[in-house]
Amino acid sequence: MSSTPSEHQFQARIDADQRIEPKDWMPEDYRKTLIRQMSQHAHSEIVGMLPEGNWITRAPTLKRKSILLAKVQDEAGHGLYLYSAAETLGASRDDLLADLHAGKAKYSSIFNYPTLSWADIGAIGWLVDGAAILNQVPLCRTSYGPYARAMVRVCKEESFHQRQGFEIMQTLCNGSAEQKAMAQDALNRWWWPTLMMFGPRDDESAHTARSMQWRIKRFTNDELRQKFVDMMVPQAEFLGLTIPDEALRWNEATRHYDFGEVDWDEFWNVVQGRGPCNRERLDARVQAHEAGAWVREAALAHAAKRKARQTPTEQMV
Amino acid sequence: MSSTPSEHQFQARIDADQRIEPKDWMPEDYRKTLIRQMSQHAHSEIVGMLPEGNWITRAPTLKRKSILLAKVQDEAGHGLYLYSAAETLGASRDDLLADLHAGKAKYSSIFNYPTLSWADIGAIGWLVDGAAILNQVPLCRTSYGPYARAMVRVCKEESFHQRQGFEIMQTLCNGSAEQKAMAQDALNRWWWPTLMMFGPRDDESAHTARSMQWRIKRFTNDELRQKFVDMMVPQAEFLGLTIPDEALRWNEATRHYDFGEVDWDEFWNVVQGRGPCNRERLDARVQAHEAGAWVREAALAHAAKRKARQTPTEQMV
Amino acid sequence: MPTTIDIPPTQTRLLPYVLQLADTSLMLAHRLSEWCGHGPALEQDIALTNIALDLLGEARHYFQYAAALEGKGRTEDDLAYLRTATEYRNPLLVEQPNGDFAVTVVRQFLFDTFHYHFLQQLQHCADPTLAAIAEKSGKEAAYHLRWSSEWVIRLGDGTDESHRRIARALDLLWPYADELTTPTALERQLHHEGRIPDVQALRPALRAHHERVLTEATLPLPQEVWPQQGGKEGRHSEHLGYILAELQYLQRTYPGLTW
Amino acid sequence: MPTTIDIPPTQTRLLPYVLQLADTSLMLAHRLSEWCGHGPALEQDIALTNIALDLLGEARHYFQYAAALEGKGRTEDDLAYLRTATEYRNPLLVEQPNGDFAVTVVRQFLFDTFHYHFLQQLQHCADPTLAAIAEKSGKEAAYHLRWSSEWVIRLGDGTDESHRRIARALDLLWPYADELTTPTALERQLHHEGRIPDVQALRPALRAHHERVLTEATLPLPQEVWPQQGGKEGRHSEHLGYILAELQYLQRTYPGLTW
Repeated sequence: MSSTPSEHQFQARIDADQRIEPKDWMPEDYRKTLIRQMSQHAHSEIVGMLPEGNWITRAPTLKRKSILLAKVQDEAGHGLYLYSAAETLGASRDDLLADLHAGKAKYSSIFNYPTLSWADIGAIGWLVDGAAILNQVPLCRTSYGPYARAMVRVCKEESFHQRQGFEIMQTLCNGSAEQKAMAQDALNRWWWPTLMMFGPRDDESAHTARSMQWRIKRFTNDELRQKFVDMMVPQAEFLGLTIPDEALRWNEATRHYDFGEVDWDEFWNVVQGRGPCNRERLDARVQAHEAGAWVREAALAHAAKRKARQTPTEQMV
Repeated sequence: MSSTPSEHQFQARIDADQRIEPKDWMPEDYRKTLIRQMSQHAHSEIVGMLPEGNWITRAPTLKRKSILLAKVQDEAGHGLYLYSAAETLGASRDDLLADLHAGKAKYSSIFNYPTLSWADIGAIGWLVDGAAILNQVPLCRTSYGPYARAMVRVCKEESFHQRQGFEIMQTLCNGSAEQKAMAQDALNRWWWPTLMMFGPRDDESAHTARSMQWRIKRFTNDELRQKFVDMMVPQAEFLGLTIPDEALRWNEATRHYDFGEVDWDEFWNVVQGRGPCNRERLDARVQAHEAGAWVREAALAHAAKRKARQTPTEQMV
Repeated sequence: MPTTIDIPPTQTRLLPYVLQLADTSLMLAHRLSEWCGHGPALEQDIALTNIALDLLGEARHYFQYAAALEGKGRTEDDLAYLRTATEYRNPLLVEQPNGDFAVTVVRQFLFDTFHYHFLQQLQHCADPTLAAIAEKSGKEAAYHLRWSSEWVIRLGDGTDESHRRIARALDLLWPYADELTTPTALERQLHHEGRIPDVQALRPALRAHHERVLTEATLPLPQEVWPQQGGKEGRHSEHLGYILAELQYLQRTYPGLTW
Repeated sequence: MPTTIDIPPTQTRLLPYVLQLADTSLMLAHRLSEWCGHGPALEQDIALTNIALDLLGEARHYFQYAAALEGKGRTEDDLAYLRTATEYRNPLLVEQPNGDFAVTVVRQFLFDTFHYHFLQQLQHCADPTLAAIAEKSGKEAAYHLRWSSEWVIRLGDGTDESHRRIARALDLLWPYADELTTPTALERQLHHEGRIPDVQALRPALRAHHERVLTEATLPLPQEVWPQQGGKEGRHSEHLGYILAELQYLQRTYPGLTW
């Protein structure tokens, strides 16, 4: 496919690792892909508040309650950054939310799993944030400026979250037999869904090639998944936990861990809306949005009233 | 005030302890008074389901859960009997409920107090049902037939409830120090409100004289209150609990217990809607009624559809 | 997911299975009891509480039997109140929230259709205690099934609003129906030993009843969906934790006391 | 109701009072944290969580001080998690449910107006620990008060619907406002000993702020009502029991462990 001079120039800038900013020319597909990816990322942050938010009222100590509350608040903040970044490309937050609430937009399907114990909070910080970091660190060098800068802020906070999650797991593994069993049970339930966070296998992944060409994506799904496993195995050993994968073993030749096959049936079912909590997550977001409509309307109405009361001079400020 | 021949005959029947039945002539005031009293009684049963219902999900054993669920169900049944009895006088349940939900109808204000511990469930059975029984047993011989018969059924179940409440208190008083303290705390909070169940002092009670003449009421407020105190003091002593009344003492001359003055400010405030739970109780009933409107409409619509589908012959059955 | 290794016949304990039956009836009774004082009318308040009381009674029989089977001197309350979420073995359906009355009716309908047919079979099982519980509870389940089936019809063929609500309820809860008739490894093993019915074999009868009732209710039979499972194996929804926080509060706060 | 007997000055312990302050901030923080993920927009989610975090931090300072005052080697968590309902000493206002956003805003407004002015006074109290906590938290309370006051105005002078909702919220919660500035016997005694501010003396300042904000919000100042009281003396509403069932669940289920 031949490219126009603009496209050619655009690709050259990408290849030179230059940043693309909001006012720069960009192919329409690039804009669309970025809006889709950034909004999915934003939606993920927002929906991701729910499984963890589920344990705030039951956090077992004041310190943990505080940390968890701050973590979930950070996620709200990440959502804000990312919606704002998407808006630099001409998207509107309202439209993006409307798509989410209508079930038309995706979000990371890891959040469609239930948090069933306090250990899940540790597992999410340790595994899910761990996986998210692997996805996001490369994005700190992604081609689109606002996205890269948002990612820098997100990654800083997320590595803090991951350490806290690991610390929860560590405390449980050093605790009573019941606490250790709780930690192992959480790992058993979150391990495979976390591996699914890296998406389908490379040979089944539609967007990858072009996203990599545009430096929206810097590593393939399988590359990241492998990196994640390699990182996690020693950490699990350190904790004294067993990763629920009988096929897991060190491969001396490749210097990586071989691991079992993801249950792709489960993957596609969850992605397509049939996971354990898909409906609950979406309903919670829709409910919050609808229940809050009168609040948002009131804020607008009040702001308009205020403006109308200003003198013409004041209004010009 | 001179009475008509009908009124004279009516009073004669009352005086002879004859039952008045739905089809009998009765003064309009008698009908109105009965509707008011029976509906208040019915409302009390229904609203009374709420403070006790508040502890069903937290009942500490399967047996207690079972007993409490059955008790609250009995109260619903009592409400049904009493609304039905009121309907024999031409009232409609819907109108009576509308008055309740609009805040125009009264119900026993004891139910405007919160249940704060499991011991409250014992205290309610022991004290509140005990007081209710004192009010209700005489009503088994009240002049209006349907009311009297409803009262017979209610009293039978209520004495069972009272024994269960006492048994809860007994178990707590024979339990740990914390359980005993829980029981004493419940008594401290429920004692005076229970005494308020008997209504204002006789010299401040508007309806009493005529209700007694019509044998709708057979003992005065103060008579019943005194009877209740006399009954409860030995029971509290048996339990090892202290009634929260410093003025309580046996009067050898009168052969009754002298007791302190009810806080009539609190009494009138609660009766007039300013008790701890008035709003919550009414809101719960209104909410249930409104949330259930579509169900009741559907039941009617379905019944009508069913009837319309019957053949003319079937419809005549 | 690691699969459960088959347990040799001589070692399959009935205890976890009896707990599964107990938890199932307990959780549904608990959910129903939340309606007390909040029903659409007194008559339904009373009906829901009747069903709750029946199921609670059934649960108590199972718990008492389980305590005996366990043989450690524990009571029905120790078992009902002192386990943690992963140790409860009720299917996901019965822990779902009450929602509106239509959701409650559909949850009941799906459960009753299974429960009635299941108890009809359990009455013939070799274990005399289970057979006796099944016989008694089976009579109650027949009434429950009639009640919930009538209400599905009443709401499905009532008003537009009731039809919409119950269609939504069916859509919401249908993914939880399958678990009732999907045997776990334990259930397969116990059936293989001839000790409990084959729940999967109940499917044709259940389907026939569903179809008959839903047709009369003018409701479409829901399409095949990816079934939600795991409750019978201790993998619950987020709802159970909150149920247990209330249910267990007094026993946890004041351990070892008499109430 | 039996009245509390005045305790001679040498024996008035600061501990129950510090627990009262701790419980107050904890309960409100807990209620606010329930909004997490459910706010009307991300900005309000973040704002409510900010306030919750501030209050939780303040509560932790009081709890840590209380544990030190108690001198039994107990921790902030022992005090926060292991008491029973009658032992908590927060006023009724802060345990009321979140309701809709208007109810949450009004609850916050009534609390912040008191809290800010109270902390301004508490900064000067003789106890250096309390004074230090009050100084730090007073800065936060100033922000909270600005936030809640602005929202009262925004909702009161927004749309018809928001006006209706916030008027209803005011009506609902006004009966709980008085308790904040009604000293208990303990508070009277401690003030008499010169150790804590006179909360009743805050009333004119509170009233002035209420009037200013409500006027700008086009809301009527609520009429005098029979005040609901008792929380500071351990007589709570029915809501607290449910809050504690969730709050305490893990500590009760797994006593004495580290998390």
